[in-house]
Amino acid sequence: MKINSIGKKIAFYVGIVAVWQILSSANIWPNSVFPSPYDVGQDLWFGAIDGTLWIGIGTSLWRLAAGFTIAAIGGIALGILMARVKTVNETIGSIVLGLQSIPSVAWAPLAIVWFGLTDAGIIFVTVAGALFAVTINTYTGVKSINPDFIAAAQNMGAKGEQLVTKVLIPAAFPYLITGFKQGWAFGWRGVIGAELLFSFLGLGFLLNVGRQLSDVSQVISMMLVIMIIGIVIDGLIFKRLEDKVMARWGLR
Amino acid sequence: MKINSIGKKIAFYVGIVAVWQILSSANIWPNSVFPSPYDVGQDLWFGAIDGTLWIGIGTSLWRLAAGFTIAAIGGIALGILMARVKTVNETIGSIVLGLQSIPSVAWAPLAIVWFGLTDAGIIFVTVAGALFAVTINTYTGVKSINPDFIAAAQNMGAKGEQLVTKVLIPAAFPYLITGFKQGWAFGWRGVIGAELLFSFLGLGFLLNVGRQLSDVSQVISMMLVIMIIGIVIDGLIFKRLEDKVMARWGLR
Amino acid sequence: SPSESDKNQVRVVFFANISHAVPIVGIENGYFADQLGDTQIKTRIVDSGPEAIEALFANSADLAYAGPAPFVNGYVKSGGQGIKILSGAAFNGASFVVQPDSGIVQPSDLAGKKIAAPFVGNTQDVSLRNYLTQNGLQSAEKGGNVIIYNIANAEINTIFAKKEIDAAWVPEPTATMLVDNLGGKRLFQEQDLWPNKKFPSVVLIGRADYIQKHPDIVQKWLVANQQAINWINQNPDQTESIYIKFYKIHTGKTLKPNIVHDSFSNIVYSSDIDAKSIKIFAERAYSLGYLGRNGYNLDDIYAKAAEASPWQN
Amino acid sequence: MAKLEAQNIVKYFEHDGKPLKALGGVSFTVEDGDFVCLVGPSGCGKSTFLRIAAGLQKPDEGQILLDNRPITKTGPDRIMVFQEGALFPWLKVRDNVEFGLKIAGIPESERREISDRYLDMMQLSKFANSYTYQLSTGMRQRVAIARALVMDPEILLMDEPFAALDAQTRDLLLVEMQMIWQKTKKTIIFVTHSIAESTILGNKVVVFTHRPSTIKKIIPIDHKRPRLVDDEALIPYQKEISALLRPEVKATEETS
Amino acid sequence: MAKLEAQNIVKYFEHDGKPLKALGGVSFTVEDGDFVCLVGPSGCGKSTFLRIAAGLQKPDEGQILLDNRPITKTGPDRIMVFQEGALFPWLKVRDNVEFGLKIAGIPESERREISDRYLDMMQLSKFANSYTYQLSTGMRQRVAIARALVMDPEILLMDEPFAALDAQTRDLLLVEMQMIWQKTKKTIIFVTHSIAESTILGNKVVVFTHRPSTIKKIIPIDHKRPRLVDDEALIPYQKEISALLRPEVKATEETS
Ligand SMILES: Nc1ncnc2c1ncn2[C@@H]1O[C@H](COP(=O)(O)OP(=O)(O)OP(=O)(O)O)[C@@H](O)[C@H]1O
Ligand SMILES: Nc1ncnc2c1ncn2[C@@H]1O[C@H](COP(=O)(O)OP(=O)(O)OP(=O)(O)O)[C@@H](O)[C@H]1O
Ligand SMILES: [Mg+2]
Ligand SMILES: [Mg+2]
Repeated sequence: MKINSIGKKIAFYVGIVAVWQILSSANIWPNSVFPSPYDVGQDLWFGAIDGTLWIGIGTSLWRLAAGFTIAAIGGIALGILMARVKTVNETIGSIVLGLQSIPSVAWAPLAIVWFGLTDAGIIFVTVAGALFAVTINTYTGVKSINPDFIAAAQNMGAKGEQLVTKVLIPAAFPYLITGFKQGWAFGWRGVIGAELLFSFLGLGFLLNVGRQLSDVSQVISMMLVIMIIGIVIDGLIFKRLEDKVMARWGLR
Repeated sequence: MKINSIGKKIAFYVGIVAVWQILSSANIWPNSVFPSPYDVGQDLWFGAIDGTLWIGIGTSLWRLAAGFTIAAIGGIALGILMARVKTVNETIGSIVLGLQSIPSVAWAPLAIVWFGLTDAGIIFVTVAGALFAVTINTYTGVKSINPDFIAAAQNMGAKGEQLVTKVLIPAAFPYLITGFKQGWAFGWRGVIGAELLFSFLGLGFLLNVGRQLSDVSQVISMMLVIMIIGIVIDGLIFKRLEDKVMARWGLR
Repeated sequence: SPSESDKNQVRVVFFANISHAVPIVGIENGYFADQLGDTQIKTRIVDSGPEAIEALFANSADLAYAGPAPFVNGYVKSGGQGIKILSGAAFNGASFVVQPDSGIVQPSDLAGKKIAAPFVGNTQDVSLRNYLTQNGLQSAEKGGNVIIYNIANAEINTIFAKKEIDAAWVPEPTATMLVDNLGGKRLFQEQDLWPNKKFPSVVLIGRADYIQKHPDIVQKWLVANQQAINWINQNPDQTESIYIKFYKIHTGKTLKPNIVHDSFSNIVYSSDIDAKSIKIFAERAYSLGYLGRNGYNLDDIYAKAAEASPWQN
Repeated sequence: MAKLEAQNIVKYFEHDGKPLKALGGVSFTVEDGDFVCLVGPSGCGKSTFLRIAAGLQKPDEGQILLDNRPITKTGPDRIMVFQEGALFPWLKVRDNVEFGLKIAGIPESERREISDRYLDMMQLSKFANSYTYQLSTGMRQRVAIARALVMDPEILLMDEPFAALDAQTRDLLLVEMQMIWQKTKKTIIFVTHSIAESTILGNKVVVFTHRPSTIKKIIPIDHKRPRLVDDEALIPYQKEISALLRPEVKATEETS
Repeated sequence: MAKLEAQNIVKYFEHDGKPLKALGGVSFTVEDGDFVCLVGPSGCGKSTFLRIAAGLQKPDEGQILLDNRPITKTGPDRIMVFQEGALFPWLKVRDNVEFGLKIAGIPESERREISDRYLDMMQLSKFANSYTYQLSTGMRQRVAIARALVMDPEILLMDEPFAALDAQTRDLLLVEMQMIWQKTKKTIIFVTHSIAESTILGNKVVVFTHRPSTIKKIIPIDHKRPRLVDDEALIPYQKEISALLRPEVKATEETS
């Protein structure tokens, strides 16, 4: 990136904050509807000091991690089964597509009934959000494997578990990563949505607290935190993983 | 599809419903936690008869349509600007990626403060969900246009609005469709999530009613409706559009 | 929208709790309609104080019956400009109910427990959190070991039944339902913790600009409000049956008369405004961090109409 | 009469942050009705020159005069045929051919008449309603030429239009191209990497040096038309161009 | 001694819902240590035959006997070299070569010794730690052959392994292939579409008819080795095969 472009970016962000501050100082809208960046910053600062912010982040991230891990493992297993066993695809496969089109928050009411107001319930919603994206991409990935790869591996004696771990999964890996990326995005939506509805710790809960206290600066500060976590996870984890795999496959 | 495969599918669905009915008849879990398919069917039937179901579907779909239309138009405009004007990309572009990683339900509290408990608030959440997916895909699409296409069009006299409508948009169309598909999925999640939180008409509201009345069969019946609408929109509208464009471009 | 508030109408929100008998009876007996004449009355039932405040802020409602804690919160958040208090409506009617087998007999037993209260910033929520702090406990989101669930009363009922929570700080009739239907133990009534065994639980509040624009409508409403209070105090039995009917229509569920009776007897209906207690709620909310960190002032909480009200003591 | 006059065209590009001088002062004149072929080592800047002439890029120094006025922007008086054709895949063959006419606001019936004529000339009438992916490479290239001709430009700028064609199709188009030129009397600037092609088509062959490029020599080809691929009379010209190019190609290999 | 004996192999495929008879009863015998080349018109079923021999597909009728026992499944005694190599892009060259050994559970040090030997034989030692995309096509094909050889199969099944190579590399590998065969004494079945290749490599050339294919003729090539590309002594064989194939290719064109 050129200096010029970094400069532009900094100028732009400074400009946004400045315009925001000016707009809110102008009192066109009441502070309760349109807080100033100073208010938002203060809210973040207090949250950081009294620990609520860190506890909230930690709770949400642990739920995301747990849900995503289950979804990734389950999604890969289900996707491979669908791709390799015709009957599974013709039966479960058709529901997976349907389930994928259910917004993850829509699972929250059911999760509350089935799991109560527990971490398990929120993790269930996260899994419901992430699972099918991983499944569908794994399925596509395994289906797109050059059949010669599989034939060659079988010819060299690979079967069963070895075929899965040494050929199917690595061969479908570029697709798996797409699935992970989509899955994490949906899972993250699931965590926040479930926390909003369960109102049981986490960033979504803090957002809800802001809402219930009509505290817009808390709402905005939590949105900023959620956004930054999103950018960091996407950029640091998934983007890197993708770049690495793409480089190894010679696609970049 | 072969008869055999259709048969399998039918057998599978009948089997699922049967197992479900047997499980719920066995009374392992109370009916309030695990309703029978009969209960769910009855709930749907009553909803259909007294009209709440149709009103709910209509309301949610109208909000989706309004939000999606705004997001599509805005996203295309923003995406094209980002792709063609360097300064826009270096400034707004970097926020768009961040905003995309905010779950759409997280916008709901803000929307309530800003727009009140109105359709506008829910549509705002829908737009927030769908807009950035359309924007990012449009951007990628316009960036991927063969530069010779643009040079040739300019050489033949195209400029300004004609260049956008006659070249940039059609040339980026395969990407636009991906953007629409992602955007609609996120938008649909936004509608349902916002309705759950606003508790103001629509399918998400009916889901919330089921939740608050601890009426699991209503919850499940609404999830079925949400899922079916998802499948239908995805399969009938976007899949067809995609197939058509792909065929025209000779990609299939 | 501005055009909404110009119309000849009044939009009122309240809860389906029995402590909201005043608006329920006032509407059922036609007091409001009689007073307001051709002014249209639109009512909406909400679940919680925060939702009521949200509705006022969003200009989706003009008047609201809500607890003093949400009122104070809304008042401070709007810089003392958005909403005003018009009248009292009810006192008392909240209890701390514990699971019989939870072993909770004193405050220190609450460590590590799961407790429900309706919605953050709601009157019971403020009382519960204040109670915890005073007894040296801290909630989980602040790093403590007491988990607080802020959820709707109906859901509290459900998860109490499933024994997912150990205790609940809830208004009537939920409190009595937990006791009578689910075998919960009423550890204490909230009024036991207050001086004079009395605290305000429902007040009538309104949007400041609506009150200013329609002093006549507000004045008439206050008259009908008092009529309803008087009638309730004179006809407790009929009030109970009106409430049962209302509850059935609104939620589809039938309440047992004895529950309604027990709940009802825990509540005092009065238009008094207990300024001192409202200040206490404000102090508690502030120390919980609900009112920001930059101080607050309650100098201007009364509407002009309320000050002029003949029922003001 | 000088139709087009390149005056000391210099063009830099940036590579890895360093400037690369692609054109180092290119000057030559194209007369009205000329068929000029440009040849030169790969990467010497032939395409760049065409783009500058089309007004799609700006030179860093110098200018190109068109009818004695400097070129400042692109426009349909100088239509470029791109190496890959640059046909629009979302349009049918006819709509591709009519694209520029539509932009110019010409009414449908007139558009149709014009496109019919050129589709016919290119023997594409049967494929007017096909999409471009349904055509073979040779057919696509003919669509691109038709699309350029309908614009009735004063100058045709063609960038290796035959490079992707199989030998058979190319030989056919080499003859057709000469007939079009003779019929329409257009001024044509034609880039090619095939020396044979340049001698068959051009009445002048302009030889570029390696980067930073200048004009090494301009060779007039005086020979009857239509010239065929195996025309022995062209061999001396081809040998001369070959000899001129050899050191340039070698220099290119050494520097890159 | 018959190493492999194909007995009346018939194979159908489905196309547009209709059955297509690809192999119409293929029978021939491969002796131990034979280098058999299969030639035939495109689409006649040569690859299909190889896959059936590898146990990767099942015939609809007939059977192939390996050491007098019918083949029922795939296995590392018959290693196939695929036309595109089918190297695993997620593994380095060495790991590709060692893949089958790893599957067989051979310990690392031993694996390394074996792979070193074959990488050396294929002149790939320097590239052991490269990924396959970093290799040229010819190098990739040599990795594929090394990967097959490390398995020490009784039979090598090679499906047009040289088709994608440039002439220079191919000529080199043609010689190497003969040396490998002579050194290792393996039985090789080698599919090619190049008649020259088949006569250079094979000690027998099996000519397939068009679909549904049978064996038209088996031609023994008795000639000293190594045979080179321009070996004139092979020309009569090539002419004979050419003559045998011509009507078959024509028939294929007419039916498809
Ligand atoms: N947009 C660009 N950005 C950077 N460098 C460029 C650009 N366009 C061309 N160049 C450089 O300018 C030089 C000339 O390029 P140009 O495409 O004009 O060559 P050419 O003579 O057409 O070559 P060829 O015969 O291979 O098509 C090359 O070194 C190329 O790398
Ligand atoms: N998996 C398959 N499904 C359907 N048809 C197939 C399949 N595999 C092969 N075929 C058909 O069987 C016939 C023989 O194919 P095969 O690949 O064996 O031919 P081949 O002799 O190797 O041809 P080529 O020389 O072109 O590689 C072809 O007509 C092909 O279309
Ligand atoms: Mg070029
Ligand atoms: Mg083959």
